[in-house]
Amino acid sequence: MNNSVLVIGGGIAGIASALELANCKHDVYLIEREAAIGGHAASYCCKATDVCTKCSVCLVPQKLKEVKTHSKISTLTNSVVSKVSGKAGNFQVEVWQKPQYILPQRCIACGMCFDICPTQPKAIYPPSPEAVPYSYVIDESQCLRLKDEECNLCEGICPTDAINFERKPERQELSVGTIIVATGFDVFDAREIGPLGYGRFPNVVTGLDLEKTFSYEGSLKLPSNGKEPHNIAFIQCVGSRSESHCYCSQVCCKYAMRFARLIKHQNPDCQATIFYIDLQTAGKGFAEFYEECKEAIRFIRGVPVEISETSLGELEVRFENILQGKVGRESFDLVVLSVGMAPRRDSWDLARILGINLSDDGFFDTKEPSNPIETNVDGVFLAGACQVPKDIPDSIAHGTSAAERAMEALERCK
Amino acid sequence: MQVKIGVFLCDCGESLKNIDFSRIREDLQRLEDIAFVDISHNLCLEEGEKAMTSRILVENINRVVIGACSPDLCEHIFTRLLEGLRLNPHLLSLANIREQCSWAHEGDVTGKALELIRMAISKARLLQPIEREVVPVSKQVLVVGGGFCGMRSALELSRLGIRTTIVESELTLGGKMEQFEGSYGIETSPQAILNLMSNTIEEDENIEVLTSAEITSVEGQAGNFPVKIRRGGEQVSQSFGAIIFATGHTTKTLPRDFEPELGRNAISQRKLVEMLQAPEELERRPGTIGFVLDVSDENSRLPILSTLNNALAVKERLGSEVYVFCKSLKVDSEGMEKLYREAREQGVVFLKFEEKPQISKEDGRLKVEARDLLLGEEVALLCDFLVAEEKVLPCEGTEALGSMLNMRTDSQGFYQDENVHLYPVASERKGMFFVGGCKGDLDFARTSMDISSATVSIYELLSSGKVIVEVEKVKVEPDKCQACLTCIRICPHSAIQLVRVDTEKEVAKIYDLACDGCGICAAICPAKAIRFEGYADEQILAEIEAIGESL
Amino acid sequence: MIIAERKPLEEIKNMLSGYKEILVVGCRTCVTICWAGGEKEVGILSSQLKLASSREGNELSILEATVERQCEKEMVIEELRDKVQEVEAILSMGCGVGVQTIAEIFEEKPVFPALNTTFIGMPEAEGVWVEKCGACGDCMLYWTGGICPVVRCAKGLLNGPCGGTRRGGKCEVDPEKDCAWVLIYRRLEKQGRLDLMERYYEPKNYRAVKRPGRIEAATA
Amino acid sequence: MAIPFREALKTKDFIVTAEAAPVKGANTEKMQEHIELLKDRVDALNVTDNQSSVMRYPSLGTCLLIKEHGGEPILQITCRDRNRLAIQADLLFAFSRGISNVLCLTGDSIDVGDHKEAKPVFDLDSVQLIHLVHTLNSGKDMAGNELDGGVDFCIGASATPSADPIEPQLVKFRKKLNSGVDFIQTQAVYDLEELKRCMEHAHKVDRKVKVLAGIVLLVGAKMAAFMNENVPGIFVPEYLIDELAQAPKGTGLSKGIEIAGRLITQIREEKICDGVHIMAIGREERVPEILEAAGL
Amino acid sequence: MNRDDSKIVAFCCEHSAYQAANKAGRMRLHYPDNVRIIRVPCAGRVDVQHILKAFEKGAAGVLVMGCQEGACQHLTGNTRARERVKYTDSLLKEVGIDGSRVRMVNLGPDMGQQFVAEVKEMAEKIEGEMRR
Repeated sequence: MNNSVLVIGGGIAGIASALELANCKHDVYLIEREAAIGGHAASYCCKATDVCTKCSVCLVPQKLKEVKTHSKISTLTNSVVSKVSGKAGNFQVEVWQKPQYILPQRCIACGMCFDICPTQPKAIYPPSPEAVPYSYVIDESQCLRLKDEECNLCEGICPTDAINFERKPERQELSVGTIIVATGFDVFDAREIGPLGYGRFPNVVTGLDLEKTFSYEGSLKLPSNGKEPHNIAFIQCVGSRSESHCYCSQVCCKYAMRFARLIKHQNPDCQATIFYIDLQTAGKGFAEFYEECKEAIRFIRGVPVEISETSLGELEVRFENILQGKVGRESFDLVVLSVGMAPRRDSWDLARILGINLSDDGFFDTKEPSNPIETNVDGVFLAGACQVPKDIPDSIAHGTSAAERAMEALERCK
Repeated sequence: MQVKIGVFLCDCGESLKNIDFSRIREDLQRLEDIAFVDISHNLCLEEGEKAMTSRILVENINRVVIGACSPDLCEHIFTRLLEGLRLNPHLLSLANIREQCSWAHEGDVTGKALELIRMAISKARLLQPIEREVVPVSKQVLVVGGGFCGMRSALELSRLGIRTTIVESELTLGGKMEQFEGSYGIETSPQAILNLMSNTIEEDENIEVLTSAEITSVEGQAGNFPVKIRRGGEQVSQSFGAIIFATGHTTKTLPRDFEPELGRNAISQRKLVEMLQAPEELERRPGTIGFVLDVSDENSRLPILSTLNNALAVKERLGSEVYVFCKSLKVDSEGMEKLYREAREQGVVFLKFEEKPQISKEDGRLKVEARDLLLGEEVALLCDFLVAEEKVLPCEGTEALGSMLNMRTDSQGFYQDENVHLYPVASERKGMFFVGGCKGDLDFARTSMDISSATVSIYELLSSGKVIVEVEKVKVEPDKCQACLTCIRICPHSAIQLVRVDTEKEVAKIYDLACDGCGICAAICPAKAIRFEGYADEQILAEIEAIGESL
Repeated sequence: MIIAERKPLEEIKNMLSGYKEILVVGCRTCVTICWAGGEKEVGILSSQLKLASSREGNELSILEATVERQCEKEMVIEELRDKVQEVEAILSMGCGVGVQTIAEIFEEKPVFPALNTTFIGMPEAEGVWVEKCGACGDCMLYWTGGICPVVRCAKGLLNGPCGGTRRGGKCEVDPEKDCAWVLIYRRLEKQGRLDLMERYYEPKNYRAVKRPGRIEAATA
Repeated sequence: MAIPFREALKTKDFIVTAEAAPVKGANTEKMQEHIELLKDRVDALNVTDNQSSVMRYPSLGTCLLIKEHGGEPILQITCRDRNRLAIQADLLFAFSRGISNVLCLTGDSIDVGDHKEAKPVFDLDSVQLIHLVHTLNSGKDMAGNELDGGVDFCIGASATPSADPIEPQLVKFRKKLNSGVDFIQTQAVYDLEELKRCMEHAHKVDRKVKVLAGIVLLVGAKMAAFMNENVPGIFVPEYLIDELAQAPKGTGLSKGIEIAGRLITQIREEKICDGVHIMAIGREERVPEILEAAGL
Repeated sequence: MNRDDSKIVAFCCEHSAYQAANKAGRMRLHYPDNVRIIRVPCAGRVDVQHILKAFEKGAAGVLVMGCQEGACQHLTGNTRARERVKYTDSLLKEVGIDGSRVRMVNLGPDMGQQFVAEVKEMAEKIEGEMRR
């Protein structure tokens, strides 16, 4: 009987699980596919105007730090689970870790490698400011050395011998008592809806793009010419509540309103319009915020069907205005597609490895509707948006509850 | 004890080129109490740590000052290192000369780096150790409210081996459960679930149930809340390590939102459920049933959830025409979109309005008039029964209990302040948790997440029967304290109480376990009687003093 | 408790003009509790004085001290004996009594008041204090339902409200304040003791305390 | 030569007094004009005492002028500016000069006046003042000493019919009546229902007491609104304010006179109370017109 | 510190502003180097006296930087800080230090850009007033 727990996925939900378990004296292996933990949430931005609008993004750095400094959590980045055997109380897990050309535990992020890297754009570059671990990253497609060319400048200059191109993929055998799956979601790819012009028109962006822009630039400019936007449209339910994605992504209405509010706050004479089917205004303290939004933001009940670029470079949105019951056209200089959450493309592989079911939406399925955590496999639990879409606080709550179930399961196995 | 400071500087692999470390060393060596100034290239790596370790041991210094990268990257490493050396980790003082100096500015910043390190040194001189101590905590948990959430919480805690006492004001457990029509798609009816739970609770020796009882006072702090419980005539007192509040919510049809007031054919969800449970008692099958939503409150998920479930049940058992008038459909919880589509497939018609619908009587039936946005035209509908929307409201007594516990409620009057750091179940007071309806409208999935979150947090706090706390990190100096109650009134975590110290004098005392270390009290105390080790006045002032002491 | 508030810095500066070395003395009792003259306020005022003086180009040297009770000679002497030697003037942040106690003890040094002693009162909310007692020496609270008309009525009337009462039972002088007599009426009404309102009350005996007041407790 | 006010109270079935407001300064000409104008048209002239705490020519002095002109003065005494010694002395002096009517008031608060820094005295309150006058009438001073030459004042007190809440005011009103007063002069009334209620209360305690309704001359909607805002104890109903507002420009005052006349007439015809006290603040010269408007 | 070099003291809440400053550094967003950051556990820890002392020591400006309103780790710390800053500003006016040389700033932990903007604003303000 093994008391340690495997958490697959280092996003906010997985982190929440890992922390709870570790604080309850369980050894935790946190497996992260990327080079840094934190998942989507870590790349989001605080959406406070001069007051907090409860986006909860500020909860993330705290937790990341706790994970990093927690003695009972061992984090494996750049790693994936390849095989799982055994049963509740005693799983055998095979984990493959990509070659660690840069050892996170040795990289001190001094940046010398970056300065010396000859390629353009640089093949070795700093991680995002919030990244945990905070160590440099190699773009394998760019790196001359990995293209078998003669170059080991970075290796040579690295003051801590963190860089080593001889390293090979590493295989690890872990034995754990229970498994928590917290692999999160993929952001819906707006290209799938051609008429909306994402990818074709520079000034058609997604909610995720906004997150990154605000996180780095702190304010919003037109991608096309770097000027202040004056008239912005948000289009809701892009990749949600459709035949192919038959669920509400739960976050889009909230983040759209928060962004609209934030943009209005930074630039009061900027028009903001939200096109929606139904507004999801439930949730603690959201009623007041919605009321406040109604004053600053234009809400149009309508589903845009097409976006085209006018000769002036403006974006013309064609939509069915349900209020007037007719098709309307309006021009904007920026259109934000409030993209929803989609199941991860690779979720099927993991489902197979673990033997758990997928719901018909493609998310991981639970044993019964009334129970959002337990899967059909005893000892395997779900946390966060890999089950159904969730916002940050819900993911944390879900992760925490998953930890509780995992512990309960361990108790039972004793 | 004579202060003896060791200074370690890290040039981050000689990458911080705009700082002249040797010049800084020269300057620092001239200062008092400085045992040595070392320059390392990689303090945060094993080799760096090794070097530090031997240096500290040889020179046996009692304060460590480090000029390196941001504390969020390295502080924990050094803290551990000091602990390993039996040196109190609070005797450590950091200067962030990378992120907040070298990287933040162009050109030579040796001067600023030096200042930052000097600030750290002046602070280090005044640092005092903070000891750790094991405090025992009661492993008994109080659950207030014996509805679904209360029962579930108790059961889950029991499964983790934690004993609970459920205090329920009603005669029996179950709260509002039997009022619900089963969620569509879930076979087991709420009644069945309730019975199942009640039975398990009865058999569970970890769970004690006190019905028709209520708590009259709560004293103390996390780990030990002495609680007075009134039951019938007598009053019992018991100490609990933590408290879960599951006092639930209440639903009400507000007359101002719904004329004509409930009557023969304007009915509540509850009444509808009764009809559904005993269709045979209806004199005739209702031809049309309407639901009205979003007139009193656009902030809840429960009304639409019960509406969809009941609408489907109506289709199934009565086969009536069903119309749902609403503004915005709340589908942002698990399975709702599917339920909504299911309802549409079963022939439930959804009409969306912007302006509140008009309701009037017409030959014994109720007429609902609204402008439907989807059709874009006025619709008038005659219903045999019109199911009124029920607003989700805080239970009666929520406020009273809240003020007794010194807890703030949110703008809707529910428990839990609207602060993201409290989500999902924490309260401003350590050891007290809110689950379910008492902190606002919640769907099933979120409720069950609440419950397990609370459970695990409590397990974390109490399971070992003891907690290790830093002793008197924030401390009231009794001889200075004038018991003016200022700190007690303003502490956001209610971690301060008035106590009698061995002298007769009453003074404020800060409870280490409940204290969250914000220092608001230390800043506001008019007698300057509160000391926050690590951020004490003299320490902060020392840092300020050191500013500008350039080369 | 005695309530006081700090004088404007301008006034304090004028009092002190010409003095270079000053001892700022707080008191740990009433004025600490009413946020007027505790250790914290001493620090704040000292900083302000230093800032002000240095901007005017004449550096002050300021010593700080806080006495347990400025109205106790022993405590004052104990705390200040040495420090006083180092300064030219003393700035007391105690109530009027404190100022005089210090002045009495260190007769050779000028002592200045940094506070205005305002009234005897209690905290109403965080940082808010209200007057409750006028120390008239002839307490009548027992027949006014525990509400003092002498200080809480702007005119100190003893036989009921004046004609100036504003709508809603507010005071003629300050619409923010309640008319004491309306409060008294409501309180007595609650207690079913309105008959007390009907009684005629003789003019007050203003000699109840012979000013300056002095009380000699019967010593055992 | 006017008949003593005390007689008037007994004999006349409708009493009319007017307010004489002392000037600021030593030039008494204007006052004397007013006195001449009014002394024979009303039963008594009632002289304010540093009204609304604004320092003026003394009440006592003005009463003497009225006497000299052959009028019947009522001396107003407030407790604001004098302690019990000063008040008694003034009363003795007043009586010695033939001033035998006194209206006992608390006095407005210092804060509303033009000497805001002054020390408010309020050694006594109005009820105690009434008692004091009785004491003097009985030939003794407050300390119980015999007086060489006693006094015999006709005593008046004030009432505020339109206070909110009214109960505490009524308590005080009863106290005044119980202390024994010859007449009551009310604060300005416009709502006669309030006045009636006030009368009932008065008669519950003392059937004989005479009540004079205070009539303040309205000079325009603005002034009326201002009084509602700023003059405690006065309440001008909306309909009157509207009536004033609708009056053509420049006719506000005459409208006010008309209203005053109307009120007085109604009071007299319905026998609501025993008389009126006209306060034509600063417009004393118009009082005759009010009287005419009232058919007096 | 000597008067001619105008220092800015920034009290930074370790949960928010301090992180923001780090982010600024990591993004190599350069800002005036006369800022001295003092790390505090919560803006609510910052006392009137600390701010005054900073000016006493010659600081030309003080920034109290905490979490966004409604997102304070300790619920009320940042709003109390705001009130204290207001009060301190009045105290400073009394001694003739005018023009809001002390400011309350609310930041999220990821607001590197805003941190820099705030610091620059204060620095420029001071420079401007010094020149006059």
